[in-house]
Amino acid sequence: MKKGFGIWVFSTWMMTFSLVIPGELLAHHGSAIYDNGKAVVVKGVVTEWTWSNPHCLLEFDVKDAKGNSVHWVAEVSNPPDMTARGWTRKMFKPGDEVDLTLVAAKNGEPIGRIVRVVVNGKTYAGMGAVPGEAKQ
Amino acid sequence: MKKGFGIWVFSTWMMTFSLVIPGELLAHHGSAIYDNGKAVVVKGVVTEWTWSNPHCLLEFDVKDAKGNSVHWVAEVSNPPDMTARGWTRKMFKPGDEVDLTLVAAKNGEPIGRIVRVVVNGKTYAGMGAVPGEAKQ
Amino acid sequence: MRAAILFISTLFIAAFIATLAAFGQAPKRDLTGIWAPVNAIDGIAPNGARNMPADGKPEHELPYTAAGLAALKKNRSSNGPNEVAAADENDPAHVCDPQGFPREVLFELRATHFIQTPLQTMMLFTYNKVWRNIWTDGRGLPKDPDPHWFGYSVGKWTDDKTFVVQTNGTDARTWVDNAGRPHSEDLKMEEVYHRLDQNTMELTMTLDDPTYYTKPWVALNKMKLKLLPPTTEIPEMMCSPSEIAEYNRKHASRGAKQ
Amino acid sequence: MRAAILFISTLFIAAFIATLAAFGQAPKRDLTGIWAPVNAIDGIAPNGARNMPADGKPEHELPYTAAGLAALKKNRSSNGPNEVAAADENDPAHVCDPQGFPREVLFELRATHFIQTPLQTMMLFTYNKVWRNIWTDGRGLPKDPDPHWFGYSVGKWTDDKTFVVQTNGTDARTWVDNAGRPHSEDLKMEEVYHRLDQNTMELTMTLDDPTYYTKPWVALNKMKLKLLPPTTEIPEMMCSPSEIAEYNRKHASRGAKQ
Repeated sequence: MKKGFGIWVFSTWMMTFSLVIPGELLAHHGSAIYDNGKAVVVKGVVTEWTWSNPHCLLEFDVKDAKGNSVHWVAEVSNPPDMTARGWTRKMFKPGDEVDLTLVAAKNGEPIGRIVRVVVNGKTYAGMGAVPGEAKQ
Repeated sequence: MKKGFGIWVFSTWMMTFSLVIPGELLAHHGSAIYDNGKAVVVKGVVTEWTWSNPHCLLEFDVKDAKGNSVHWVAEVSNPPDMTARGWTRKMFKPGDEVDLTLVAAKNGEPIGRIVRVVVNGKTYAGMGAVPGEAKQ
Repeated sequence: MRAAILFISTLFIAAFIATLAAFGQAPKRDLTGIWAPVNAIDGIAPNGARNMPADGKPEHELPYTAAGLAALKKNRSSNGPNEVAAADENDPAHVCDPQGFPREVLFELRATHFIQTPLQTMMLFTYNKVWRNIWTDGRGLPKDPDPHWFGYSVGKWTDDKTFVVQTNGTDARTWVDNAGRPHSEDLKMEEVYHRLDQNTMELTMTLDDPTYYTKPWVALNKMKLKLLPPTTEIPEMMCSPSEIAEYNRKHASRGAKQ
Repeated sequence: MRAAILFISTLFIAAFIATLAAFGQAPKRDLTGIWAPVNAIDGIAPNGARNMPADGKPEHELPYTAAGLAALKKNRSSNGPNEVAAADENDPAHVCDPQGFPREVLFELRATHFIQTPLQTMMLFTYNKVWRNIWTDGRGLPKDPDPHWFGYSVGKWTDDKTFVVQTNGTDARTWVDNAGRPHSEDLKMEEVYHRLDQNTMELTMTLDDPTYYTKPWVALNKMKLKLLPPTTEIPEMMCSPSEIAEYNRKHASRGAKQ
């Protein structure tokens, strides 16, 4: 992670086993780019929600302590898979405040994969398990 | 046409009407790039035959008077349409001598669309009518 | 004895079917089989919807709204009177985005296999080997559909020979036809498949998109389709971006050079 | 009177069907309906053929010939133990070339609609909304087929519950599975669909490609499929190069930066 983003990071390294659970790995693309052992927790404001193949993308701005804004792009799986988890094309709109748990890119770019999101008081499961949490 | 290719050109301009006959225009792409009023007749030696969408491509070398070789690439329609005209995936092989009637690119590049081809003693109809000939 | 009865019954049924076919009687409420346009070029329609080709004739001018005209101008086709060179066009089907609906019917409508189940009619198209589902269980169209490349379709028989399909929920990124006519997400369509006899049917297709067009317009007007033998091999004709890249590299891009 | 007889007959038939269903009796020589893997991940199979995943275990090592091993090394997958970042892979399906066969079954096998006509069995897949034709009129495989993305398939019932499909003529540009296993044009395949009861069948699939593999190998071993309700809406899931370009621009390409 680049320093200075001011995002709230709960950094729990899982050393003993991979957390990519086969039954949850529904994506076309693998997870090679992600640091899968570390949960990244941020609050953001939605700018765009793309309900599309190959992977849906949520874009949002995260403010750091100095008030600087960082633009994030985070993926989940494709619309049919996310529909099966209760997600919809209209669940986010620009301006929505979201609480996100992500895994983020190893190289420090502000991109990630959503593991869990809370929007308008509702919690949605994204992709994979939250690093550091027991699987439910 | 670039000069010096030494190809045999029978240049018959049709001024009064377009020769792109709708019933024959089966291609995905239009004919904007071609000089459709002029028949280009060449002898060539096949280097490659690509039986593929969107358009099949025949590549061949044409020798000019000085023995210089020009590499041509000429298209017809897609495999299903050409199958209906008796063409096949194996009708040309590298080294085959071919007699071709083409329309060629306005910009002088050695690319074209095959109107008629003779290979191994057999004549095949390509795309469109031969400029200057009455429609049969 | 039972075998003999079965044999004779089968003969009678076969004779009955043969008689029907000989007199050109169409089966009732049945489109089952492989159909293709009688005139191949009607289905291929390089210059746009057969009944309204983009040929520059005033009677084929579509009733665009201002928004429709603006959308039209963004679409650069390599066919029709305003065609551009292949390398300059922006046809989404030429990068192998799904043609979607209605373009799958208004462009490259080749041999199409109709299959009926108790709940739906399926159309299996030649181009891109794609299938389309038309529900026939009495449901209506969705009120606020998510857009999909092929929209959402429901159909019903209005008489023994006439199958009427309604479609909405299409994706505005697709072109209506090969001439680049645009449509919005508000597009609704009606297809009427009218079977004339055993071997022939007619397709009429009307587009109603109040956002882009001031009134409905008829894209196909009684276009004739013929029944092909049930053993017809539908050729494989699939869009492949890597094949198109090769074609563009070797050919199309060179034709566009100045 | 006739109406009464018709009504009672219909009741009896309905009762008979209900009884069959209650006892889980499978209809004979019939796969009609919408089927999906019991375990969704078996069909999605990101790490390659379910019975032989590319997980690095020695028992899942495939019996490559030297030519097969050379072909394997050219395929850079973004899944499996040797996965590369999304921007570095060369998966033909990720540029939306057709997945073709057998990959359409060995990767992204989701709800699949089986329909039988008198001459063929059709499989209508979720992924790319693509259909596949299996001739069941007794013909054999072609001797010297032109390669096609989906090959050429013929099927027959070996008993009332077992449908066996043979396929050849596939296109060597396609990957066998999502792990990038290669195949040559010599690949022949056998699929065995064995119906266990009304709601369940098993699929076993064997690949035989003597050019790339020293012996046949079993890609699916009795993978269980379940029958879904006939009103199941198969979701639209189509590969779109322009959507992928957007995804790569916004996301995948940035993940690959060093």
